[in-house]
Amino acid sequence: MILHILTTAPLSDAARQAEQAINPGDALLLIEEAVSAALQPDLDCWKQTDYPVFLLEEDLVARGFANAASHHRLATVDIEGFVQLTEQYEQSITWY
Amino acid sequence: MNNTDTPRYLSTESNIELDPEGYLVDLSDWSETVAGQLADDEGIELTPEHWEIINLVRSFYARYEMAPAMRPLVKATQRSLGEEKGRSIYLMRLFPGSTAKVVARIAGLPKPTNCL
Amino acid sequence: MDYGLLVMGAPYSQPAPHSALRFAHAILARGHQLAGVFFYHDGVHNASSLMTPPQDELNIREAWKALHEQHGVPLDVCIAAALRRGVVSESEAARHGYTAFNLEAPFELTGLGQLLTLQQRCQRLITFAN
Amino acid sequence: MDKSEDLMVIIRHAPHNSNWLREGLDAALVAAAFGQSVRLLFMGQGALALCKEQQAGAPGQKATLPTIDMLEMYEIDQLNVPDQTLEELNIPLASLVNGVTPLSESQVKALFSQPRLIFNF
Repeated sequence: MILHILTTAPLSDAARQAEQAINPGDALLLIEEAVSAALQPDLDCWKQTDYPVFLLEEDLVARGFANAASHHRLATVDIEGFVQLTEQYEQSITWY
Repeated sequence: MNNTDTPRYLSTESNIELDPEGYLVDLSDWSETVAGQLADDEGIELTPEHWEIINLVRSFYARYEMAPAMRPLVKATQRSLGEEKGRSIYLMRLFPGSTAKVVARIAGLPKPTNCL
Repeated sequence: MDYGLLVMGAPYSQPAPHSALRFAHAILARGHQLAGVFFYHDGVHNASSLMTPPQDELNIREAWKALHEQHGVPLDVCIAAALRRGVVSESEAARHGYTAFNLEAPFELTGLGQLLTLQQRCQRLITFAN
Repeated sequence: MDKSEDLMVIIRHAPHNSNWLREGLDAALVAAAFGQSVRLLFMGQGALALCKEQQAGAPGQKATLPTIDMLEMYEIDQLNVPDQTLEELNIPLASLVNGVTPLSESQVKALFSQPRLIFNF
């Protein structure tokens, strides 16, 4: 089981490559620029049910998207939650 | 790792500059004579068996633009000189020490960047 | 658990070093070990002693150094990537005949093999890159 | 872990745009030189590293092709490209170097479904 960490905008090359690699049971964590996905509740990644998707809270807050994320009921983790995800998933891959 | 006491020139009468690890600064300075002097410096007397390997490494570099690490050096030797010579023990006997680095130095190639 | 970090973004250009530092403190806070940080690609700029941000901004090199001092975390910098980009230790500067250098302890220049060793030693290797 | 294949290195950046490609390949070469068995997966722009007609770049910028040709000397013979990448970039398999194996969508996912060490460049 892999934790995929995406650091770039939702429609970037890296985002599409992560999508090619992700398997049911994996998880996707959006950090840095990727948290702008919070503004787009219609993105495919929010609609699928194969794997959980999380937004990094600190990066959302910094960019002013925290309200958008809670309004759309998107799952967030803080930095400690990020560490917990890496405890839970044996492997991680960063897509940038 | 520090080799700051290495001479900056290949010999007192030549103006061939070496970097502090003993590699040629200007790769076009290389000649068979220079190779012999570089080998002296390593305490190696070049025999036809050494030259087989030196030539092989130079053509490896001409083709791939990189000096080989040990594993591909063994493979290249195996391919052109056969199973008998294509073994790391044979190469290490010819060029003791960090074999891949020593061969690259005598053959006038840049230091293998992916050695360590 | 033993963690390793691979940092491949440059400070003040990219968010990766900031994210990595925040993550490093979070894993230590949860009682894990940080076995090492490896700087590769543009991440080698994290080691520059000459970085001089304004006083009211975090000095990222100092932040890494503090992590080393407080938790003994090794800070390894890929030598090939660093030399190409002008990040040079005192002994490398002497070796190349330069009058200046900008990489000092606790940062260490080392080969890429060190990254493989770190990866094998750790249960988790987390990459920060942009 | 499958010892017969220790490491997968993903290459996603094109030649001549950044140093990602060269430094990614360096990581693969070092691992192979250390005796690890390495698979390369070229995704997106990274697939352009396999174009057989590529040349050296701006002055002093080395070509990638000699390094790609050298991979077999390091026993790196698993070169994979997703079908999807070939379609998106509109590059026929025939324009790439020999020895590249294209992978279907599910084959790509399968590469990620078993535990293995991965570097992503």
